[in-house]
Amino acid sequence: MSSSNPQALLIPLLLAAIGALLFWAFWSGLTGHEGERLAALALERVPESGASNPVTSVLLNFRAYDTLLELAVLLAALLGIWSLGPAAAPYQRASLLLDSLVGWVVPMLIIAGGYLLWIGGQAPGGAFQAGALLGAAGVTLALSGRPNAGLPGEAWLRVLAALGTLVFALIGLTLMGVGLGFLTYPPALAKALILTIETGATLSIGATLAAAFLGGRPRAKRNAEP
Amino acid sequence: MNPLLLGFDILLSTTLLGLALAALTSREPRRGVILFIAFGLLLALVWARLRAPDLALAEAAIGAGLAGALMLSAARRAARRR
Amino acid sequence: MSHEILLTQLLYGGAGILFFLLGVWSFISHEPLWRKLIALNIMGAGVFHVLVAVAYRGLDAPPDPVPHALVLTGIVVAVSATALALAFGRRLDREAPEHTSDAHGGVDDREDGTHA
Amino acid sequence: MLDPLALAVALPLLGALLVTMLPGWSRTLGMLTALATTGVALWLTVTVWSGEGLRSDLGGWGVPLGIGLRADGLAAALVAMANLVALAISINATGYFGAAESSRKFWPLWLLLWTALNGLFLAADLFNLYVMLELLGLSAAALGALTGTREAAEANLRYLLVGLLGSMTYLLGVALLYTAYGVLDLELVAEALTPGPVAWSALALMIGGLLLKSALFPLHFWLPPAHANAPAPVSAALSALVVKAAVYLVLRLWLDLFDGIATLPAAMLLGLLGAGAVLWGSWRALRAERLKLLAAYSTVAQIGYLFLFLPLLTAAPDGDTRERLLTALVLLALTHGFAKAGFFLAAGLVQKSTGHDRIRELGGAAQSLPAATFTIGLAGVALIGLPPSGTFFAKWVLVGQAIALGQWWWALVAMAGTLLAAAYVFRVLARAFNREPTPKCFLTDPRTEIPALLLAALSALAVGLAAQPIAVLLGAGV
Repeated sequence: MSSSNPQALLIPLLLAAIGALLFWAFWSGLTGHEGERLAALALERVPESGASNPVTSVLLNFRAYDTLLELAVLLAALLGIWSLGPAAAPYQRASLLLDSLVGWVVPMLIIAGGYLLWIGGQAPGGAFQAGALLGAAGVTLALSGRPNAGLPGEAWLRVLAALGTLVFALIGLTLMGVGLGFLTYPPALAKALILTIETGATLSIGATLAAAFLGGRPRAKRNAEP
Repeated sequence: MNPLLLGFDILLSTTLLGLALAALTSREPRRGVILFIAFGLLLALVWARLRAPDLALAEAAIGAGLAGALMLSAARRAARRR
Repeated sequence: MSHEILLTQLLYGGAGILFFLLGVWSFISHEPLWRKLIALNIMGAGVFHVLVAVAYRGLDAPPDPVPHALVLTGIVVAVSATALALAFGRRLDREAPEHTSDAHGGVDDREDGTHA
Repeated sequence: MLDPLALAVALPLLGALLVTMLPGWSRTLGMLTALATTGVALWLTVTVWSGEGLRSDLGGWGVPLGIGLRADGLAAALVAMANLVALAISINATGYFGAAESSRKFWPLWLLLWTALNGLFLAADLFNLYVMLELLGLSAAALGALTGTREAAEANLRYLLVGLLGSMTYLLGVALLYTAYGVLDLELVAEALTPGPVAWSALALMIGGLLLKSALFPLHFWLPPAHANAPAPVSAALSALVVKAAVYLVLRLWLDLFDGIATLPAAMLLGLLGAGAVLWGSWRALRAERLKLLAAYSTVAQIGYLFLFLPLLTAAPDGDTRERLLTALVLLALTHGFAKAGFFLAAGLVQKSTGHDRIRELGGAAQSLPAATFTIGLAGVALIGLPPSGTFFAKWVLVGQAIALGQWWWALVAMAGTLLAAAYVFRVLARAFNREPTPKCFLTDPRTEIPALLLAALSALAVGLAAQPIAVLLGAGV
């Protein structure tokens, strides 16, 4: 052992051995010619899903349940962040020049987000990308010195953060109530339902990401009582 | 077999690998995070080449952009403490 | 499946496995939080890279949308976890040993201090 | 057309969202959600118990395109236990957190954790399990840090990071399976899976990732500080339910997905780690200075017992022996769930009323807190495995089958663990009972004591006697 710490040598060796096994497994998995089943089926049934972008079909129809819970994960992270203490100190107010630049960038990001949300049904884009752009708009505002990143006070922020998941879950439960089954969209309504869910999700994702960037409970003095 | 495309693929993969290694071995927080963001952006480019434009958008905006911004503000604090 | 597609999948998928392993190594061997988070994110990127490579069906055929949806979900989950871990880090920084004066700032509900 | 499977996940989620939006109403809305969810869970269990297993295809696409939920006997048994314990914890939390600021933080995260638990037990899709694992890990870490102390934040950050490492590893296993078989439904992958590099790597990655989350010795290092520093109701949930969910998944994958792939030597290795957990966890529990730390180390040991069953299950021929072993395993998991939750709730009360939980200074707790002490005693009966607790029957089967299958060494481990458990439980009780005057009033804080006492009584008395119905449940819907 020339190294001062035998672990420093042992771990890379062990990982290399695991890596060799994984490469072998990956190669034999790829050449096993069984990997086509779900792919072909998913592509074939895209027209029935209410969205012509296959990824949106999978995300918001075939595997909508995963997406619902993924929004719950995002919410859990935000609630956890809030429970750990107040937001970090706000950034310094940007200079006048930068500030006017921010005044341009933020509306552009919001418009681009709206566009991505709308186009997501047919082309690359959708709720997550659109929400990320809204979140980026919030981050830009926070970086230029707005302590709330353009977000509302705590009471409304809570509503905004939970809204997307709530709309999603309520649509799922309503469909179960009318006898179709949880998250089973009737084909005629699929397109409208997906767009509704995506709109709510975009707003929530954007607000959650921006609030997560602030990194703590909103400092606003507004009353949080509903 | 298209040798030009293959060369492009190998070039992209080795650059990605280099960025990953640099980000993982950097001892300086801000440098490490910036390398990580560069890694994420290049990864988005690779995914666009692999016909996954949805993912390229998401990775650039969320994986590199937002996660990067989050870690940068943490790195700023870590650097200030040192 | 043509050899060209298989080669591309192997190249990129193999790179993904490599990112995963490098991430694991870095996660185990480095203590600072920011290094662990970069390691976890690169591990995640490695797994996603494998899935994107598997979904690839050549330049002329549409790729498999299912792994793409999984990766999109994974990206959002990863950023959520990163944000939460950083908030933990900030919480610990706030009470770093050198600032003992505000050691209890923001601690408003100690276990034994709950109200009826 | 109500679907109990979807409702068991959707109701707590809906509750979490409402509580997030209306924090002022969190206690009322939270309790209503807890009652409704438990009701659905019991309905689900009774349905499975009385006949067929449940299965539903969300989105109506069917497998492999959509995601399925299913409940067989094993899932239903754990759902019933988890929801009863969660209800008791909720009642306790209404008193523990009161209407204070911390109550607003607790309820939404707690209901999200509950969503993840039910989702995990009922999931039938490998990727959906990943999402559930992350939801569980994030909400559990955030809840564990609610005490606001530095130790809690540190311990739970480590728990969060270790959990993320585990779930990423699990996900790579899923990616490999998808590469080879192109489906994600558990049953479909299980049908297609053949021995080979893919199966072995996926087994190692998925089980390895989950072992990290189930804190199997020597990967348990994160558990004691995280569980001992959390608020008492959260400690109860973490020890009784969250770790158990990871163990359940190991079992589910081992028996359903990797049946025929997982070999006896691999099972022996896990059994050996389980034996290490039993001995090391019990020993550390005996040496612990604080009541909650004792309980946390005792969890490490009890998780170990569950893994002792794996080599026996793998070696046992299909049929009667296997069913008996599985029943015993579930009995042990259920008993520990009830007992440890009751123990932690009682320990929380001791800590709240005496201001500390140092075992050395517990003197006279029996006089000031008779119901809490009685709870700890009853839970102790279950942890040791005295009759008629479920643990007694489970260990009986474990010892008997270990000898019958020629793996007698597990029997020695179980016996040594039992002796150590007796020692650490009596150490607490001896301290608690060392003062003379008789108590004036049995109950001091009914909202904590009644749920805790009921849980402990269930663990010590009812679960063991219910072995027969549990066996029927496990046989149902397979």
